[in-house]
This record gives sequence, structure tokens and C-alpha cells, in this order.
Amino acid sequence: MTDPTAAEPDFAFDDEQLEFGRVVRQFLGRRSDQAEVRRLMATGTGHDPDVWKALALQLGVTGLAVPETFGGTGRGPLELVVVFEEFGRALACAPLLSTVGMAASLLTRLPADPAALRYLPGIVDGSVLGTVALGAGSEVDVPAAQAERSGSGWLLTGEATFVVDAHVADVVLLGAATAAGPTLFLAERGAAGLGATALDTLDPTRRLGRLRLRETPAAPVGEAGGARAHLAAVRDLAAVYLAAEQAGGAAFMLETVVEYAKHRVQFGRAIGSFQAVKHRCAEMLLLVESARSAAYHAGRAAADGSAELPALAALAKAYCSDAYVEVARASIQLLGGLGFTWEHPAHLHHRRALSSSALLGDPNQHRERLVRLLDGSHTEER
Amino acid sequence: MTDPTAAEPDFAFDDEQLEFGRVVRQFLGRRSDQAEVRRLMATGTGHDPDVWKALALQLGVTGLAVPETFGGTGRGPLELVVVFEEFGRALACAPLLSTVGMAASLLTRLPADPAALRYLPGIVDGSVLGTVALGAGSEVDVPAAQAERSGSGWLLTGEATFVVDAHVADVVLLGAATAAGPTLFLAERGAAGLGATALDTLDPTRRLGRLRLRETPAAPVGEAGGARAHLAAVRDLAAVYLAAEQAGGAAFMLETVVEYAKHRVQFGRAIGSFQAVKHRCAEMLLLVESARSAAYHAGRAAADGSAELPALAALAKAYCSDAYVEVARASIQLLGGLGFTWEHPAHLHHRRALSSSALLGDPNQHRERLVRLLDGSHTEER
Amino acid sequence: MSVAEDLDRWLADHWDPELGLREWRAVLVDSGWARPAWPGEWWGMGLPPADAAEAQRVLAEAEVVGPPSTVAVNLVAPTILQHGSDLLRSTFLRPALVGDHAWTQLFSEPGAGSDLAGVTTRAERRAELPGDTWIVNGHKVWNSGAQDADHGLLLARTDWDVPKHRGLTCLVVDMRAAGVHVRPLPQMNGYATFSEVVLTDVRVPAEHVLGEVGGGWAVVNAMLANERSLGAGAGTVPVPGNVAGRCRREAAEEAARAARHFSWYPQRYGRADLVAAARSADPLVRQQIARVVTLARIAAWSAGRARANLRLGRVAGAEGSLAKLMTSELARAAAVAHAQLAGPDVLLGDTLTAEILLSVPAVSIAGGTDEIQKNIVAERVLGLPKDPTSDAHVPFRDVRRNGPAEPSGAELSGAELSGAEPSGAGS
Amino acid sequence: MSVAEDLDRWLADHWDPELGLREWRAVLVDSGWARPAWPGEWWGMGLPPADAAEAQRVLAEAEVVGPPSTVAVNLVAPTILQHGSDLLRSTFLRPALVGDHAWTQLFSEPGAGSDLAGVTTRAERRAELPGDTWIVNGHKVWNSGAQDADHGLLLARTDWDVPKHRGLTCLVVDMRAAGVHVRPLPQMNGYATFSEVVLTDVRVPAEHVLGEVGGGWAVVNAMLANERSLGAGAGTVPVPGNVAGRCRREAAEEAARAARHFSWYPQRYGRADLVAAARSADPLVRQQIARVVTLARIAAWSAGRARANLRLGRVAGAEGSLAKLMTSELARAAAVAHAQLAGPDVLLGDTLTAEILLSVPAVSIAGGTDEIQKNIVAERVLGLPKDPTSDAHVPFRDVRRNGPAEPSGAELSGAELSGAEPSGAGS
Repeated sequence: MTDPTAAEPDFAFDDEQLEFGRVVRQFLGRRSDQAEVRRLMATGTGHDPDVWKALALQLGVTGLAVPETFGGTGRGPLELVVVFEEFGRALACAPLLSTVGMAASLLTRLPADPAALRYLPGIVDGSVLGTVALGAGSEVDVPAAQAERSGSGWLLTGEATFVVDAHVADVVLLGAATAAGPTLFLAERGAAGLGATALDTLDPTRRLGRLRLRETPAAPVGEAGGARAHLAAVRDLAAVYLAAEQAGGAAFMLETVVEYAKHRVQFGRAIGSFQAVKHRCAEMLLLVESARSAAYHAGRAAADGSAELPALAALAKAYCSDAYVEVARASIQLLGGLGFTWEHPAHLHHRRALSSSALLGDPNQHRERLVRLLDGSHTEER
Repeated sequence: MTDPTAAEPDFAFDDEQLEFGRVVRQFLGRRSDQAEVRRLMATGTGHDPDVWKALALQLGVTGLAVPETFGGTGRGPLELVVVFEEFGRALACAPLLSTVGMAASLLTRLPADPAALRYLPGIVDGSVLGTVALGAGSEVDVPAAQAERSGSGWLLTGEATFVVDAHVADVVLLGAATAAGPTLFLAERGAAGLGATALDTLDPTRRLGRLRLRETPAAPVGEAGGARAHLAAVRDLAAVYLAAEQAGGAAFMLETVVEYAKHRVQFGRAIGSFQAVKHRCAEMLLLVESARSAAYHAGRAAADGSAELPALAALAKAYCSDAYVEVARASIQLLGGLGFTWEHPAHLHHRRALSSSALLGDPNQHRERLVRLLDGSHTEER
Repeated sequence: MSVAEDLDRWLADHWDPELGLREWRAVLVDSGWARPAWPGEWWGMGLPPADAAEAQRVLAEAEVVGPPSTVAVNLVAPTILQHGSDLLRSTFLRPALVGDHAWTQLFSEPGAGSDLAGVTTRAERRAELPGDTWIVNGHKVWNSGAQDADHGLLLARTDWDVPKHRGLTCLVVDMRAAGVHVRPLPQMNGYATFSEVVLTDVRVPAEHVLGEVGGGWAVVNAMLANERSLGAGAGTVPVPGNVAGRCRREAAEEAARAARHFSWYPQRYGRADLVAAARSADPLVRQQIARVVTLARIAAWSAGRARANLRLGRVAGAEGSLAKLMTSELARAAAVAHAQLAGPDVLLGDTLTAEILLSVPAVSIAGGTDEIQKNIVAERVLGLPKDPTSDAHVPFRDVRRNGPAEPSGAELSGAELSGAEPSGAGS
Repeated sequence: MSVAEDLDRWLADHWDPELGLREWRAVLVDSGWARPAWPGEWWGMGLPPADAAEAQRVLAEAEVVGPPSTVAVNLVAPTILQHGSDLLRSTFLRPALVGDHAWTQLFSEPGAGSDLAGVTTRAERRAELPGDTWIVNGHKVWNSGAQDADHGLLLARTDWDVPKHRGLTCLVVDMRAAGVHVRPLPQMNGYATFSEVVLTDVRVPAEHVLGEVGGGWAVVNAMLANERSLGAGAGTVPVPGNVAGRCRREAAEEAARAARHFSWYPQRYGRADLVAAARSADPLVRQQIARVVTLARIAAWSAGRARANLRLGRVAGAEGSLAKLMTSELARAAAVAHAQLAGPDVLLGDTLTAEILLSVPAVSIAGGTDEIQKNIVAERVLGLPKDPTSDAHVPFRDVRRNGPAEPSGAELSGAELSGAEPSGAGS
């Protein structure tokens, strides 16, 4: 990471990956069009369980990065990058980030733990939803709770907020303080003393919640005192997936605006023939393609198990956050009054862009992390 | 300063001030045109002593902010803002910032000190050049030297760099450590152990030097231990004048580019009819007019002896620095290849803009100062 | 005797804070003191501007309730006074000032936003119909207060064979007439301040043409100029908040009713006041606070400089457009600062921060986009040449334009998004 | 037998690092191994591209000296091979490859920068003069290496009565001919890499027309395409730095001589490598370092993605233009970082930081301004409509253009500012 001009192998998605992206796009076009997004964002759960089942069973989206042992296909993070980009385009309302991006990522890191065998197959077949309490910042939130022994088990007490899809998660993973240090625990939905409230969020297409644990029975997962490294790794993966989602959202907005600029006539000309519009669109394309490059290469680092992953995840999350916000903002401007209506999808992307930029740490935080990782002066959690 | 939306009295220069600006512009047009700037920037002293004499005696530029007691007209900082704006337009090579903006400002604060009577009349009539060792940052550089008693006098040892016009200054004012705290001292050109070397500077139209003092005899000025407050006050005034100079330079570049864009034809049209050029020029005008507003109002605070001066000086220096750099950069871009030539004045403004942005503290430092002053948490030097 | 003495004496005789609002306004308006600069025959006193300003000051100091601050009073009434026939003046001026009539502008269309002169709402004269009538068909958007309006000031195309600016006519439309359909148009921030209005075979009597047939562009420009001059500080007597008296109370209630759709208006400017008062230990956030404070101060100074120069009789450039660009930049910078100050709480939906972030995009669109302002600044102040292509000199019939087949709401643009706002709602 | 074995055997027989540079190059060029993909009759071997690449690899691994990396070899020679008559090929190809002839491009003019097809240098055919001669008059700028050039490839207008792109012709000009006046054109950073060239009644023999009369635009585009493809990694055998042998030493000296005017070229890209290696305790500077590292990584990834897609046979958009925009943005960000890292030392004149700050402005101008690249991206990738005004379809005589009376040097624009650069000088 010290020489940014050092040669790296050229990378582009292969035909199979591109084809998979098209399949996902078509599926979402059928099952999660704009009207459906509008409908779901007004419901309590915020997603359609039947669509989720179909995504799991027909497209195998839930098992892409889960080993075959647990029912997945073991394709890996790059294929998930493809999926997240498509979900970002469509603003699809589904527990993808929480269940697949976070919970499955975490359990997959612990193949020997009984929790992996117990929950991963259910996640893969779409019957189990999960989430991880990572906290809202770029540094993982451990411990989120205090753990105390109770007979042969553990009871957790504490609170975690901005937990993605907390309101529907069947299993919740979080770090809690023990004598051995912060340790991972898993609590099941409905456990005693476990409360999950959905927050009123800026982005109605992604649900965040607050978890409250009061002497809630929970099972330790992974090695005692090992929470920090696992959570940091999941934070990096989730940041990469978010970056891909952001790139997809930005690409959709750009395409929408370009289409509009080709057909919208003012002063007797298509507005896209005015340099002010034309150049702004060119700048947006540069942002979109750059965001894609960043997300894809961070995904590649994840797929390769590269030591650069933390740095590239920070880089991608920072860049893609800014790019999506800027593209959404520019799109609204170019759409004029239309872009300011509730009716047009622009504002949903604007909300998503602002929210995703803050989720898991804002761009400033990630840039600071990136430089610390460059310095080598950063005590990473792993 | 806490409510930025609070009403303030409307302010614009009066007709007399505008007329004075026109007189200065005409004078510089005659005596300091572009050919003359090119000639002077290649000389050793970097200015024309005859022109300086004329500025002092014919236009009274040197005495604008000096009380009548010392030969000046006592008009005050606002008139100097007018002059600095014109000097910035013309890139006039002259010891205005050092002698008038700094040394005269400092001595004028100490009317009871013998140094004021001894040197101010010479500064006003153009026979004495002076400077103040303020350091290059936004926080004043005290002490720049160590002072030791020697009989009835003092000997100074130390070093100060980035001192404006150090190579031609007849008198140098600087802070030096004494038992009573940092105290102002004045050393005369030619004093034993005083060396001044001109630095090779990015901006050839303004000279900076390094001062070396080795047991150099120097006279204390003002109260013992009082250096910090005086130097901070001069720093604020000099920052306001620099801001005005920056606004003037930016205005000149914009006018140059607009003239070019009206007449330069490409693709069968004046390039100024292309929105890419047109909008960039409009953005530059906003920067120029905003820079003027900032410099004028900081000048007004200086003229009024307002407690807001430190904050407004920081605000103006930060904004005008960024505005000038951006306008110079955009101008070069719009001028195309022509703007990249040595022959065109654009690069001299680019050099001046980059340098002035760093001199007396860069925009980031001044913004931080501004917020600290807003906070009230900043222990200002006065 | 001075104007102030005159007015003081009149107030002593007539002003009673315990009067009903409507009753008091009728007294005030009929006396001429509500609009003393207007001509004597039209509810004014024909006073010179300086005297009228003095009267205004006296009324303000005494906290006397004046006409409401509405589209009707601030925008429509001066336009009718300037351009209207005596019939229109006698019909509409007094009810507007008294507060009996509410008005809305019917200018922008889905296909005509930045290019307002490109409206395609069609008005056809049918002299054969009873009373000499115009038939109007078209689709208007960004109409503020249309739901509650009694009358609409409509910009329609009446001649398709002349260049675009010359085929337009202003008509006064009865918003309760058959064929007028008003639909709220919710915005991204969840408010529904504006409506769209579909007009289907709406009948307008010929005497309700405002200004000349074919002279609508001049009328609209006069109205927009009134709107801009309001921004420079003119206006009506402020409505006091916490003072005593039935009349003031009713006026405050009326203002609150009018403002309920506009409570987000201050937020679209970014609320620099809150940023300036905020504190942060993060050096990056501190930089952003400094930027916001800087832009806010400079915006105020530049506006003051423009006012001072105007008072000194110096020629004005396009200060309004420059100020609008600065307002946009300030609002954007402030939104960034709010997001940074909120930290993770920016994820929440029911906060003032959220309302700011979702309202700021309006400021660079409404009332003429930033792009339009830059054209104005570059051409009028800097003298840069206009775009060589222009549709301004060919018959409108031959101008390429957005098709009528476009779906409702899918082709809007926001030249008129600003509309008029109750005083105090903007900043 | 494979190409590599063939070449290995040939090298074993002929390659001697102790040969003189010119002597060795003559052997290499005459053997066909210098340009094995070229046709056999023109100093090549007619090998398919894959075999030629293999030969290139073998030569590079053995550190065998090849033709110089010059305008003559990289740009002019392929253009002459493609468009030139047999006379031009036989006259100019071998001396270029051997390193005997230096060339310069004579394209841009003071009045034709971004609008290169608007050149007004005039070439008139005078069949009555001895040997059928063209007479050239005009003013060229941004000519790199013109002082040392033997020949210039000139773009001139030969027909003023057809649209601009169709009245242009390419001519080979003897730079030592009477009437050719070369003047260095110092840049803002103090270097004088470029010249301007004034041509006054310069005679060019008719057989020195390159391509068709009236077909100059195609020739120039082919040449600029060669220039762009070089950026994608094609090129000649690199000249080793510290290796033994007279031949290599002389080649290195030759390269150093050629590079002396170009030492600032890496600086114009902003030297992101130095920013990435820098450290700072200031959180604001750290943000800027992160931005530079981010842009540099992304620029490399996007370039790699374009190459990978090309290899996979996927249709390319305007990746070159996007990459150039990214390069500009990166250079600007890096310049800001350098200034911040330098602190007050940015005030000094003789530093690498200063050279970076004074060179970076070139990158968004040279080789097509950012504005031109944005047009290309918007029109070719996004499919946005072209500007409706265009001078491309009227006789050039009727096109408005910059007057000939404009002073020397006062009307330059930088489409050609990049020119060609010795390999290794750019990055």
C-alpha cells in the first residue's frame, strides 16, 4: 500500500459474474420495482419475506459466500459485490446487508463453532435472518454489553443502536465484556430481556434498530476474548458491500438523469446539449466508474484474503460514500423541480446516500483509518 | 460573532475612497506596468526606489495609517485596503506589506515610544524601509531571538525566516526573549552581527528573507514583555491587507480571462459563449466579489478598532487565499496553453496566490483560529 | 403637519387592538394608511415613498396589524394595480388587502421550468360564448397555496405564431370554476407546500385578462420583480407574536395557518445560525463550521454592499443572482456541517438535521436554478456572449418542445418552486 | 522454430554491446528485428502481432538497445508507414529508426488549440515552380523538440472553400529550409520544452505531401491515435540505465540528452508517489494524503479495468478521456497535498514542491483540455446530444475565427502541449 503507482494485475468481472449481475437485475426488476419499493418502505417489516425466500432459493444470493458445508456455494465476496451493486441500483428493501453481509460473514469465519452449523444453513435457505451489532462508527463497537455467567450459560445486559434490521433478526451477534476480554455472543429473537425497536430513519428503505438486553441469555461464539478481530473483519466486509451498493445507486441515478437530459427540452433544445448539463454528467460518470473500481478492487482484496483489505475497505467506503452523495445531489439539481418531488426516486437515493455515508463510519473517519493503515501506526483490531 | 445572520450596517466604499483607488491604479499603470514588473522581479532589490518615493510623496501611500504627528494623514486601514487591492491587481513590486502593512502598523501602536518618532517620519516620506519578523504561520513567532543585556543596551542572537523584504529593510522589528517575557526590539540595518539573505521564492514579485542575529545591538520597543500582543495585532492587520491584495489579484485575473473569452474564437464561436467557460467565469465573479466583501469588512473592523478584528482577519485571510488560488487556477485553465506560458501574467498571479495563501498562515490555520475565537476558548495573544 | 403626526392622530382615533381582525383591516384599508403610496382612488393616499416608509415605521412601532403577508397582497395586488384594468382593480385589490381573497400563481408547467416563457397552457378566445370568454386548457405545477386559493394568476399561450415571449397572456382564473383540478404535490422532505393544477376547458371572462393580450410576459416579469424586491426588505407590517388584543391574536392565528405548509422554509437555507452556535472537538468539523460562518458573514456583507451601492446611486449588476448563488453555496456547506455535527444521528429521520438535509436541495433549484443564475451573471455582469442558439426569435409553433404526451408529474422543473412565502417563514 | 529461438540465434550472431550505437542500430534495423510487425519491404518482417510482441519481450530481457523513443520513431514513422508514399517511406523510415533524423509535430497554432481543425497555416500549390512546389505561410506553437528537429510534420489548410476538416493537408517540412524560424516558448515553470515556429514562404516539394491532399485530418488523427496507444504501454525497447557496453552507454546518453527539456514531466502528474510516502500529524493534511492515495489507486484500477475489458473483447467507451480527467483530478489533489505538506516552505522557489505546483496546471490543458474531454465523455459514452451550433458543415472561409493580426504568443491554446515525450519522462 505504500506505492500507489505500483503495478497491480488488471481486473474486470468475468462473463459469468456479469451474467449473474444481469440475472439479479432482472429478478429485482420483476420483484422489486419502484412501486414495490414504495410499498415495502411503508410496511412494518420493511421487506417481503417471499421475495427473500426467492432470492435465497432461486438465486442463491444468501449462500454466495457461505461454504458448501453449510449449504452455500462458496463463491465468495466478489459475487456478493455484484449482488450489492444491483441491490443498490434498485434500492431493494431486503435484509441483505444484515443477514448476508454481516451475520453470514461472521459465522463463516467460525466454521468450527457450533453456531455456524446451527444457523448458516437457515440463513442460506432464507429461513433465518441475522444481524451483527457493529455500531455506527468506523471503529467497531465492543463491548456492546456486559456478559455474566449464569450457571452453564451467560446473561447479557447492555444496549446497541443503529443495528441493521434489528427488528426482524432471528439471531443477533454482538460483542460483550467478559473476564477474558470482549467476546462474541449470539442471542436469539425472543430471548428473555431482549428488546428490539425500529428507529425512525432518514432512509426508509433500510431499517435500523436499537437493541436492549437485560439479563438476556446468549451463547458465546468463537474464542473467548476474540470479539474485536471478528467484528473488525465483518466491519471491513460490510463496508466493501456498502461501497458496492453505493456505486450501484450512483450508477442508477446517473442513468436516470442522462435519460432525462436526452429528452427534456428547454429553450428549444434537449437540456443534455447544454454544456452545464453535459459536463456535470461527465463528472458524474467519472465518479460512478471510479466508485465501481474502488468497490470491485476492495471486493477482490476480500476475495483474495489480502492483508490490504482493511485499507481498501476504508478507501472504498470513503470514496463511494462521497461519490454517491455527490451524484445524488447533482442528479436532483439536474432534474430540477422534478428531482425535489416525493414522487421521483431521486430523493430515495439521496436519503440512502446520506445514510450509507454515515453507516459504519463516515468518509472522514475512513480516510483517517486509511492513513493510519498506511502509516503502519494504527493498531488494527486483528 | 456568534450569530452570523445578525444584521450589520451596510457598507461600501465612499466616493472619495473609490477615487483614491482610481488614482493609485492610474499611477501603477504608468509606473508599474507588466513590463516593469517583469524587469523589477529580476533585480536584486526587487523594487524601484524612485517609484516608492513617488508613492510616498505624491500619493501619500506610506502615511495613510500614520497619525499626523508623525507626518502621516491618519486616514486609517480602510484606505490602505484600497491601496493593497490595487497593488494586488498590478502585482506591484514594492515594500508595501513590510514597511507600511507591518512596520508602520507596529510603530503606530506605540506612539509614546521614541522609536515611533525616530522612524515613522522616515517611513512616511519614503526614506526608511522597515519590516517585522512575524514568522510564516498564523501564530506569531515569538520569541524569534534571545536578548541579553550588555551595559545599557541589549544584544540579540537568533534567527527569523520568511521575513518580508528583510533584504532591504532599514529597520527590523522582532520579538526576543527577556526575563520579563518576549519583548519587542528594533535593529537597524548594518548593525553588528545582523545578516539578511534573500530567499529564492516561488513568487518573484515579493521578496522574503532570512535574518540572522549574532549579538546584534538592538533597542527595546514598547513595554517589557509586551511583544506578543503587538505582534498579534500587526499579524491581524497584515492579514487583512494581504486579503485585500488577494482580492485585487483575483479581480485582475478574472477581468483578463473574461476579456480573452469574449474575443478568443474556437469552433466558430467566442469561447465565452460556451457554458463551460461562462459558468466558470460566473463562479469566479462570485469568488472575487465575496473576497472583496471579506477584505473590506475586515478592513472596516480594523478601522473601527473592533474586537472582532482577529476573527474577521482570520476569516478574510482564509477566504481570500482560497479564492485567489482558485481564480488563478481557473484562469490558467480557461486561457489554455497561453495561460501556461511564462509570457502571460497568469503564472505570476498563480505564484503570488500560492505564496500569499501560505504567508502569515494558511487557510486551514486561519479557519481553526476563527472557530477558536468563536468558541471563546482561544487564548488570543492580546 | 408631518405624516407621522397625521398617522398618530388617526391611530389614536381608530386603532383598537380589541377589534376583530377583518373589521379592523377594513377600517385601515379604507383609510388609505394600509398602502399610503398607492393612488388615492385605489385605497392609497398618493404619498411619496419616503412618507410611505415613515408611515410604515409608525405602524410597525405601534405594532398595528396590517394586511396579511400573502401572495395576494405582496405579489398579485401590486401587479393588478400596475397592469390591471379598473374593473380588475376595483374587484380584487380591496379583498386582497383585507385578507378575504387568497391567490396562487399559475406559471410553471411540467414542460416549462427554467424556460418559463415556453409554457404551453392554451387559452383560446371564444367571442361567441356568452360574455366574451377564454377557454383554458393546460397543466401547471409548483403552485403554492393552490388548495386554499380563491383566484389564480395564470400565464397562458394565446398566440402560437409569434416568438415565445410575445404570445403569452395573463388571465385571472377563478379557482372554484369548473374544470380546475388541484392536486397536492408532495416534496422530498415530506411536506406538500405546492400543488399541481390541471385546467380543463376552464372558462375565463375576457375582462379578466390582466395587461395586454400577448403582453403576459411583461406582467409576469413585473410580478417576479415584486417578488425579488420583497427579498430586499420591503413588506407589510409584521404580525406581533405575544402581544395583547383580539386583533393581533387573530392576525397571529391567520399567519400561523398560512405558515403551516412553510415551516421547512428556513431549513432550506441550511440554518447557518445553528452551525455557528455549534461546537466540536473534531478539527475537520471545525473547518466546516468555519466555512459556514465565513460564507454566512460574506453573504450578509455582500447584500449590504449591494444595498449601500444602490443607495449611493451606483449602477447595479446582477447582485440578486450572485446573492442567490451564494445562498446555494452556503446552504450546501451548512448541510454538510449539520451532517458532520450529527454524527451517526444523521441516520435518524425525525430530526431537524434530516429536515435541513432534505430541504437544502430546493434552494439551488427554486426561483431559477443555479445554472440559470450563472448565465445571468456571466451575460449581464461580465458581458459574455449569449449562447448562439436561441429559440427566442422563431414562431413558437416551430420551437422544439416537450411533448404533451408526457405523464403527469414526470416532467417538472422548478422555476417557480420558491413561490411566495409568508414573511418570517424564510430567512 | 519459434520467434524467440530465431531471434536468440540472430542475437547470438550479431548483438555486441561494445558496438557503436549508430552501427548497431543499422544492423538491427536492417535485419527487420527492430520492427518485426512491419512489412518485409519496409524494414520489417511481416510477423503477426503476437510474434512481434514476443520478439519485443526477448529484446527487452536481453537488454538489447533498440530504436530511440522519439517523436520520429513513436509517432511519425508509423504514420508515414501507414499513409506515406513509397518515396516518403524509403526516405524517412530508416533514418528515423536508426536515430539519424529528429522530427517535430507542427499542428497547433495560436488561433487553433482545442479546435485543431481550425488551423489557418496556408499551403498553396505552385505547379509552375521548379519541381512542383507548395508555399507555406503560418504560425505554429507548442512544438516540442523543434529546435533540434530535422523535419516537421505540418498540418496546413489547402482548401478554404470546403468544411474545416476537409481542407487540410499534411506536409513534411525541412526544418532547415529558408523561411522556417524557431523560437523557444518558455513555460510558467521556467522550462522551455516547446517552441513556436513561424513559416514564411517556405517551399515544400509536392512529393512531400503525406497522405491525400485534403486528407490531412485523417493523417493527424492516425498520429494522435498512435500517441494515445503509446500511453497504453506499446513502445520500443527500454534503454537500460546502469548496464555495461558502449552501445548501451551511448543510448543512455542519447536518451538523457533528449530528456533534458522534459525533466518536469513527472511533476505535472502531481507525484502521488511522494504524497503516499509522506507522513503528517495534522488531521487535515492526513485527509488530503488519503484523498491522493485513493485517487491514485482508483486511477490505476480503472486503467486496469479498461485493459482487462479490452482483452475480453468488450466494447470500449471513452476510457482514455475518463482516465485523463482522473489524471487531472489526481494531479490537482496531489498539488494541494504537497503545498500542505511543505508548510511555509511552499514559499520557496527552488524546490520539487514548487516544480510540482507550477507543472500540474499543464495536465488539464495539454493533449485536450478537461473541458474537451468532458464533451467527449458526455457525447460518446453517455450519448448526450452535441452542441447544436457547429462550424463543421460550412465552408471554412465563412467560419468566424481569430484574426491573423493577433500578436505572436498572445493567442495560444494547448491542444498539443503534451506532444510526445521520451519514454520514462512521463509516468
